[in-house]
Amino acid sequence: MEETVEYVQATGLLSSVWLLVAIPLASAAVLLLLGRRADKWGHWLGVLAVGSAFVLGLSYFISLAGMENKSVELSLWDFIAVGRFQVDFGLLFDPLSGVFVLLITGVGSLIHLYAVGYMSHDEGRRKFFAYFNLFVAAMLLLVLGNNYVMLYFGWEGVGLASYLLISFWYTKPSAATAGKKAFLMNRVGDAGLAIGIFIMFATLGTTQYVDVFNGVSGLAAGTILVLGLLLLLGAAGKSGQFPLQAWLPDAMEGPTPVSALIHAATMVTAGVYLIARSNPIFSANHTLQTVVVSVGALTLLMGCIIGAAKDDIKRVLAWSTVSQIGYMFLGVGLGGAAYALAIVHLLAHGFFKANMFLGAGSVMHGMKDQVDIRRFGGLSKYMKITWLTFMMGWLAIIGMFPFSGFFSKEPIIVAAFEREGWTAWLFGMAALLGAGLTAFYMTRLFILTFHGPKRWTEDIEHPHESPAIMTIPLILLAIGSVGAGFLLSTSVPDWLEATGGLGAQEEPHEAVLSHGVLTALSLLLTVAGAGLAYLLFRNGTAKQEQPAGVVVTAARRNLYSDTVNEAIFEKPGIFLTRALVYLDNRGIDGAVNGLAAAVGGGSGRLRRLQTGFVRSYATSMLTGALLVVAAFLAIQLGWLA
Amino acid sequence: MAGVNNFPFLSILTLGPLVGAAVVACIPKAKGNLAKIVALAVSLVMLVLSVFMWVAFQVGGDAQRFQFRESYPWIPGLGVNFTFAADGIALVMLMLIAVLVPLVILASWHDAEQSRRSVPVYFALLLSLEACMFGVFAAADVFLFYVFFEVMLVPMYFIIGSYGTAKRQYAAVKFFLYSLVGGLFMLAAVIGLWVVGGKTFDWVALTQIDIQTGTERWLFLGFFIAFAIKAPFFPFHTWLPDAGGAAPAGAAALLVGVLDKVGTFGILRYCLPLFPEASQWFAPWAIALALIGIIYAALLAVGQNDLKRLVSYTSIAHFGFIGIGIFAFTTQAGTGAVLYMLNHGLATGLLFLVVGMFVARRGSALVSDFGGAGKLVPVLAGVLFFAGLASLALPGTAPFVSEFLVLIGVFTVNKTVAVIATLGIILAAAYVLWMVQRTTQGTLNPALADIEPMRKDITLREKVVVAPLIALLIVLGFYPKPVTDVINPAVEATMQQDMGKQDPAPTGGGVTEASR
Amino acid sequence: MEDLNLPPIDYAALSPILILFGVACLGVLVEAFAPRRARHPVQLVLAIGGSVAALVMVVLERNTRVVTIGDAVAIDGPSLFLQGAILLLGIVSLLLIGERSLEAGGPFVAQAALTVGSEKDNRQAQGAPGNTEIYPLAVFALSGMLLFVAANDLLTMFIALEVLSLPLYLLCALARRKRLLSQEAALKYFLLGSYASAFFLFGVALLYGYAGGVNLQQINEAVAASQNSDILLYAGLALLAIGLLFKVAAAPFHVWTPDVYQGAPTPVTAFMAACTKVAGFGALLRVLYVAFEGVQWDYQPVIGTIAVLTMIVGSVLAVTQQDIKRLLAYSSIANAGYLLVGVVAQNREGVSSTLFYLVAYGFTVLAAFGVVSLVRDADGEATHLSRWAGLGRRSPLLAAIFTFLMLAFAGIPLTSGFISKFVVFGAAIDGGQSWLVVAGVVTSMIIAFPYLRVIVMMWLSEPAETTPTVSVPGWMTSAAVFIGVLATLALGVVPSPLLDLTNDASLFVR
Amino acid sequence: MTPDYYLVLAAILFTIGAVGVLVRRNAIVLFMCIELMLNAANLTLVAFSRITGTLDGQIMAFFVMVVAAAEVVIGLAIIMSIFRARRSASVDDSNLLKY
Repeated sequence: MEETVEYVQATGLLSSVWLLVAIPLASAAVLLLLGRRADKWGHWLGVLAVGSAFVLGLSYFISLAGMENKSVELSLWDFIAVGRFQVDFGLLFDPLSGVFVLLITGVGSLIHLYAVGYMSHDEGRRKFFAYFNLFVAAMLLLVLGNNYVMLYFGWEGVGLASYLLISFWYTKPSAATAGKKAFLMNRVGDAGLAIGIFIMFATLGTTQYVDVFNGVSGLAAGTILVLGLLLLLGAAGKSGQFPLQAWLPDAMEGPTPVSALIHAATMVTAGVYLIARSNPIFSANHTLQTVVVSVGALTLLMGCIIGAAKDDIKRVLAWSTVSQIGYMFLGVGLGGAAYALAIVHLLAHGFFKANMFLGAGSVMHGMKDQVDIRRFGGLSKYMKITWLTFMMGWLAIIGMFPFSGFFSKEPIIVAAFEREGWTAWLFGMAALLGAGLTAFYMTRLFILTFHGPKRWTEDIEHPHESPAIMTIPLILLAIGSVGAGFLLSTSVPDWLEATGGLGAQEEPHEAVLSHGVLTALSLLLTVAGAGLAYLLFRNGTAKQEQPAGVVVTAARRNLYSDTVNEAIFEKPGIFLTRALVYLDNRGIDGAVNGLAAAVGGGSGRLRRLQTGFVRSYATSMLTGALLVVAAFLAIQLGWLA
Repeated sequence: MAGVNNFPFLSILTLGPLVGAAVVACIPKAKGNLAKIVALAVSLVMLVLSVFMWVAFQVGGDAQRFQFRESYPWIPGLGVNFTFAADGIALVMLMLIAVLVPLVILASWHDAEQSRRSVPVYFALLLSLEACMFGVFAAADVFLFYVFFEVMLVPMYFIIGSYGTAKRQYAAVKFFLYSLVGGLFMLAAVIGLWVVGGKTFDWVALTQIDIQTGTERWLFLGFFIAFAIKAPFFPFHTWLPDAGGAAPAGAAALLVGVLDKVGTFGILRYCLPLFPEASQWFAPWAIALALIGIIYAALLAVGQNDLKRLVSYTSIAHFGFIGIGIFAFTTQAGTGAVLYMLNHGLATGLLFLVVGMFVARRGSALVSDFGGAGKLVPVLAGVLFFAGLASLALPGTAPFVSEFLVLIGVFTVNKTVAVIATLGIILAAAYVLWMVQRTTQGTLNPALADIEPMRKDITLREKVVVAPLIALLIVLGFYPKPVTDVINPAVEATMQQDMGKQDPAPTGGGVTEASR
Repeated sequence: MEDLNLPPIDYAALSPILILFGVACLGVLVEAFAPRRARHPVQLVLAIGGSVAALVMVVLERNTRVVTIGDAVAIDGPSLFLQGAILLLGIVSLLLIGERSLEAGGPFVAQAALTVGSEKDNRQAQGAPGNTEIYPLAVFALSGMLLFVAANDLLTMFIALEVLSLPLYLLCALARRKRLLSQEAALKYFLLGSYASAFFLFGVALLYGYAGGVNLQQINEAVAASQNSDILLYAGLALLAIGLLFKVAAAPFHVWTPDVYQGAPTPVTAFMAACTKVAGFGALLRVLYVAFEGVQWDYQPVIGTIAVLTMIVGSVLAVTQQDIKRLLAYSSIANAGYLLVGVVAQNREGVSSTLFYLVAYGFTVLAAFGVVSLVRDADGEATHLSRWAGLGRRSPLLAAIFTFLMLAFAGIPLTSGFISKFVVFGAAIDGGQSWLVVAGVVTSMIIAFPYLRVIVMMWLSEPAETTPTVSVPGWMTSAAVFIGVLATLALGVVPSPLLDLTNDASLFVR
Repeated sequence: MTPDYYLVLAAILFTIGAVGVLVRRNAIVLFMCIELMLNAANLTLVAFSRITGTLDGQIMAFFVMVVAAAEVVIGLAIIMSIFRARRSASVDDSNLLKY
C-alpha cells in the first residue's frame, strides 16, 4: 500500500468528459420543462441523449487506453470552499469509471430503446424518459466524481431517480409506497456514507479521492474500520444488501425497463463501485474485509432462498439481483485481485440481468401485464425471440460454460476459497451453495415461464411477440450474455490494474482446494440444481399458493425482514410520533398555556379581594401601613438588609 | 472606499418599503388592484436595489467586514444611533428578503379578498414588514436592532390575526406574546449591556468591552432566550406551528423564511461576538436544544395532518441544524448555518407558497382532504415535490450544501452531535415523502375531483412565483460559491476574531493540499 | 418689639402657582356673577388661559433655582419640570373636561345636589347644560399640584396635598350618567384619601418630633446628626410614604384606584391618571431624594418591594378585567410600579427617567381615556370590553389610535412607553437594582396580555349587533387625543429633546 | 408630667381612629374617626412643639384644623348626596364598584 495515487489533469478530448453528465441532464431538463409540447418526440430525445453519451464514452475510453497515466482528473469549478473544506465539482475518468460509463451508457441505450416500445401506450412516456435521463446523468456523476462529495451527489441523485421511477405509476398506492420505502432505506445508507465522509474530513481534512487514498495509511486501524463500515452501510443501502435489502424487491413496482436498468444493471451496483473505488480503505483493514465478505455471503444465500420461493417473475429476478450483488460484495470484500473479479461479474451481470428483465417485460407485454409465473407456461412457442434471449440470460446467470456467468462467477468462488484458515471454507462453501441454488431457482423460473403446460388466465388467448424495437435490444443483450464473460474476464482485470489503488495486490493465499476441483464442483452443483428444478417443475405447478413448510413460508415472507423492520422501526416509530404529538400539544404547549391559565386564574381569584367595600380597602391600607412601618423598624433594628 | 460603497443602500432599503406602505395604506379599499400593483412595484424596486448592493459589496482580501456603514445620531442622550452596516451574513439575509417579498406579494394576490378585510391594508402591512425585516438585519446598533426586532411583531400580528385562517386569533396572540416575552428578556439584557458597556449601543464598541463572567452569562441568557423563542428552538417552539398554520401562506413563508431567521442571526451577530465566553459556556446546552429540535420536530412533522403545521415543524427541525451549526464554532459549520438560513428561506418559502396554492384550491389544509392530487394538478404536484426535495436537502438543491457544511463542521468538533443530527436527514426524507404521498399520490380522493379549482393546474402568476425560487435553489445547489464567498469572511471573523476559536486540524495527520 | 423680618419672596418663581390660584378664585367669582349661558365659555377660556399663562411663566422661569418664602417652596429643576408637565397635561385634561358635543350638556351633571333617580334628576339628565364649577375645581386641583411638587417643607406639602385632593373628590362625584357609581367613587376616594392624609399628617408630626422642624433640608441634616430616637424617623418616614404612595396608587394602597377610575367621569379619570400621578411622584421624589437621602439604603428595599408588589398587582389583576376603565386603572397601577423602579434607583438617572416616564405616560393615558369617552351607546360610554368587539371594523381610525396607545402601554418600541421603560430600567440597573428590572420585565409580559386582548377585541372579533357607535368627537376631544397620540409617537421616535430636558432638570436644590 | 404621655395618648387616639375606620359602618362615624386621627396628629405636633420649645408645631396644628374643616365640608357634601339617593349612610351599601 505504499505506492501513492496520482491523477493527471485532463487534456484534449478528455477535457470534455463533463459532457457525459451534461447531455443526459440537459435532455432531462428539456423534457421536464417543455412539458406536453415534447410528448411527440420526447422519447427519441431521451434515447439520443444516452446514445450520444455512449458514443462519447466509447471515444473517451479509447483515448484513455492510449495514455500513460490512466487516471484523468477534470476540475470544473469550486463546489464548496469554506476554510479547510475544499471540494471540487470535479470529475475523474479512469479505468474503473471508464468501464462503468460504458456499462451505464451502453446497456442504458439499449434499455432506452426498448422502453420506447414498452412505454408506447403510456401517456406519461415523456416524463418517463426525462426521469430515465436524469437517472443516467446522476449515475454517471456518481461514477465520474473525483471526490466523495461528488459521489454522494450522484448517489442521492440516483436515489431520487429511482424513487421517481419506482413510483412512476403513482396513482397505484403500492407503487407510491414502494418508492418511498426505497428512498427511505437508501437514505439510511446515505446517512452512513455521509458520516463516513465526515470522518474523512475530520481526520484527513479532505474528501478528494487522491488525498484520501494517499492519507489513509496514516489513520488508526479503528478509524479505518469505522470509516469502512459506514461506507459499507451506504453501499448496502444502495445495493440492496443485508440488512437494507428489503426495498429492492418492492422496487419492481416500477415499469420493467426501470427494473432492468436501475434495479438490476446499474444503480444497485453502485455499492460495489463504492467499495471498489474505496479499496485503499478496505484493503487497509482485514476485519473490515471480513465484514464485507460476510455481508456478501449472507446476502447471496438470502437472495437465493427467497428467490426460490417467489412466484412473481420480476420479484424472482429482483431477489436474484440481490443474490448476485452478494457475489460482487463477496468479491470486493476479498480484496486484492478479487476486486477486479467483482467488477467483471458486475459487468457481466449487467448484461444478462438486463436481458432477463427486458425478457420478463416482453413476456408481460404479451401476457397483459401478468407477472405470476404460475399462470405462464408453454410460452416458448409464442414468443420465440424472447424465449431464446431469455435462455441466454438463464444459462449465463447459472454459470453454465461457456456463458458469461461461468467466467465471472466461478473465479469469485475460487477466490473465496483462497482466504486464510477456516474462513475460506465458510465463504467458499457459501459461494458454492449459492451457485447451486441459483441454478435451481433460475431454472424453475425459466421452465415455469416458457415450458410445461399452459396455465394462463382466461382472458389471454394468444400471447404475441413484442415489436422489433423491443426485441432488438433483447438480442443485443443476449449476445452480450453469451460472449461478454470470456472477453471481460480476460481483459478487464488487466485494464483495471491501472486504476489508482486498485492495482495494488496482496499475495493471495493458497486455495484450500485446487482450482480444477472447484470448477468441477461448481459446474456439478449448477447442473444438479438445474436438474432438480427441471424434475420438479417440468409439468408445471399449482396455480395458487399452496401451504408449505417452515423454510418455504419464511422465504415467501422475505425471511421476515419486512416483519422485523416493521416491528423494530415502523411500529415504534408511529407510536413515538403519536406520543410526541400528544406531548407537544399537551406537554409543552400545555405547560405554556397552563402557565397562562395559572396567571389568569390567579388574577380571577385576586380580583375577588377587590370587594367594593370601602372598609375592606381601609383594612388593606392599614395592614399595608403596619407592614411598611414594621419593615422600616425592622431595618432600623438591623433585622433586614 | 469606492463611491458605490457610500451609497446609502441600507437606509433606503429600510425606508423605501415604509414609504411604500404608507402610500398603499392610503389607497381606498375599492382600488385593491392598484394597491397590489404599487406594493409589487415597491418591492421590485427594493429587489433591484438589493442586487446593486450585492454587486457593490466587496469580497476578497482587504474588503472590510462591515460595509455600507451609515450612522446618524438618534437619541444622543442614550447613546443611540441610527447605525446601519452589513457584513456578509446580513447581506445574504437582506438579499433573501428582497427576493422573497415580491414573490410573496405576487403569491398573495388573492389572499386578502378571501378574508373580507381591506386589501390595501394587507399589502401595506406586508411592505411595512419588509421594512422592519430590512432594518433588523441592517442594524449595527443594539438599540436599533431591538427596536426593529420588536416593531416587526406588529405588522405580522395583524397579518396573522386579520387575514389568517380559522384559529387566527389564538395564533396571533400566541405569536405576539411569545415574541414579546423573548423581547422583554432581551430588553433587560440590552439595558444591562448598555450599563455595563458604558452607555453605548454601538456594536463595535460593545464587542470590545470586558464583562464579568457572571454578568456576561446573564446577559447572554437574556439575548439567547429571545432568539431561541424567535428561531424557535425546542422547547420554545409551540407558537410556530400555530402561527404558521394560521397565517396566510405568503405571510407564513415570510414568517418562517425570514422573520424567524432573526433568531439565529441574532445569536450569530449578538450572542457570540458580545458574549464569547458565555457562548462557549452555554454552547452544550444550546446544542442539546437544537439537537432535540432536529429529531423531535421531524418526528412531529411526520405526525401532522395539517400541511402548514407540517411545514412549520419541518422548519423547527431545520432551525435545529442551524443551531448546531452556529454553536459548533467552526468555519464550516458557521458558514453552513448562515447558508442554511438563506437556503431554508428559499426552500421553505417555496414549500409554503406551494402548499398555499394547494390550500387555496382545496379550501383546506388538511392532508387527509387531499390524496392523488397529482392526477389533477401534475405540475403543481411536481413543484410541491421539488420543494420537498429541497427541504430534505437533496444534492443538487441548495440546502444540501448548507446541511452538509453544518454537519461536517459539527463533526470535526463533536462527533456524537453530528451523527445524531445526521439521523435527522433520514427523518426529513420520511416526512417529505409521507406528505407527498398522502397529498399527491395514490388513488384520487373522489371529493377532490369535484372541487372546481382543484382541476386548474398552475397558473401563469403562480409559475412566476415559483420559477425564481426553483431556479435559485438549483443554481445555488450546484454553484454556491458566490454566496459562500460572501458569508465566509464574516463567519470567520465571528469565530476567529470575536470568539477566538480556530478550526480543529485534521486528526489523521495525513496528506494535505500540498500533495495536490 | 422686634422688627418682623418678612422672608424674601421670589414672586416670579412662584408666579405659576399664584396665577392658577388667582384664576381659580376668579372662576368662583365668575360662577357667582356671570350669566348662566356665558359661564361655560368664560370658565373654559379662563381655565385654559390661566394654565397657559402659568405654563408660560414656568418656561420663562426655567433657569430659576431658588428656595423661597422662608424655605417653604423650592423652585428648582424638578419642580419646574413637573409644574410644566402638570400644566401641559392639565391643559389637555381641561380640553377633555370642556368637551360638550359628545352628549347634550357635557359629561358633568347640571345640579349635583339633585337626588339620584328623582324626577328632576331624570329631566336634567336629558341635556341641561352641565355645571361649570368643575373649572375652578380643576384649577384649584392643578394649583395644588403645582405647589405639591414644589413644597419644600412637609406642612406646605400637606396643605398642597389637601388643596389638590379636595377638588378631585368633588369632581369624581359629578358625572352626568351613572351617578350612583360616580358618587360611590367619590365617597370611596374621599374616605380613603382622608385616611391616607391622616397617615401622612401623623408622619409629619413624628418627623417634626424627630428633626425639630418640617423643612426638608432640616430633616436631611437631622438624619445625619439628630440625637433623637430613630423610631421617630423611620415611623415618620413610613407614614409619610404611605400618604404619598396612596396618591400614586402603589400597592397595597392602590385599592381605591380601580373603583374610582371606573366611577369617576372619564375626563376626571384622565385628569387624575395623568396629573395626580405626576404630582404624587414629584412629591415622593423630592421627599425621598432631599429629606431622606441619608437613609436611602434603608428605604430602598422597602420601596423596592412595594414597587414589585405594585407591578404584580397591576399586571396580574389587569388580566381578567372586563371594563376598559378598570383595565386602564390597573394599567395605571402597574405603571406606578415601573415608576417606583425609577424612584428607587436613587441616582440622577432615577430622577430624570422618572420625570420622562411621567410625561410620556401622562400623554398616553390622556389620549386613551379620551378615546374611551368617544365609544358610546344610548346609556353613555360603553366601557364593557365585550362592547368593543369589532370596533376596528366600525371605526378603523379610532381603533387604530387605541391600538397604538395599547402598544405604547405594552412598551413596544417607537412609542413613548418603550423609551420610558427603557430609561427607568436603565436607571435601576445603574443603581444596582437589577432585581427590580427582572420583576419589571416579568410583569410587562403579563400585562401585555390584557392590552393585546383589547386589540384582539377591536380587530379580530366579529362586531356584535350592539357594538356601540363612536361619537364624532368635538374639536376639544379631538385635539386632546391628537396631542396625546402625537406626544406618544414623538417621545418614542425622537425622545432626545425631552431626555435632555429631564436630564438638565434632574437636580434638586438643597 | 412629661410630655411623653401626650405622645402616647396621641398614638392611642390615632390607633382608635385608624381602627375605627375599619369597624364602623356609618359614613359620618367613619369620617369622624378620620378626624380623630388628624387630631391625634395635632396633639403630637403640639406635644413636640412643647418638647422642642418651638412654636412651629402649634402653628401647624392650626393649619391642620383649617384643612380638617375644609375636609368636613367636602365630605359631608358627598355623604349627603349619597344619603339622599340611597336613604342610608352605611358605607357598606355603596358597593356597586368592585372586582
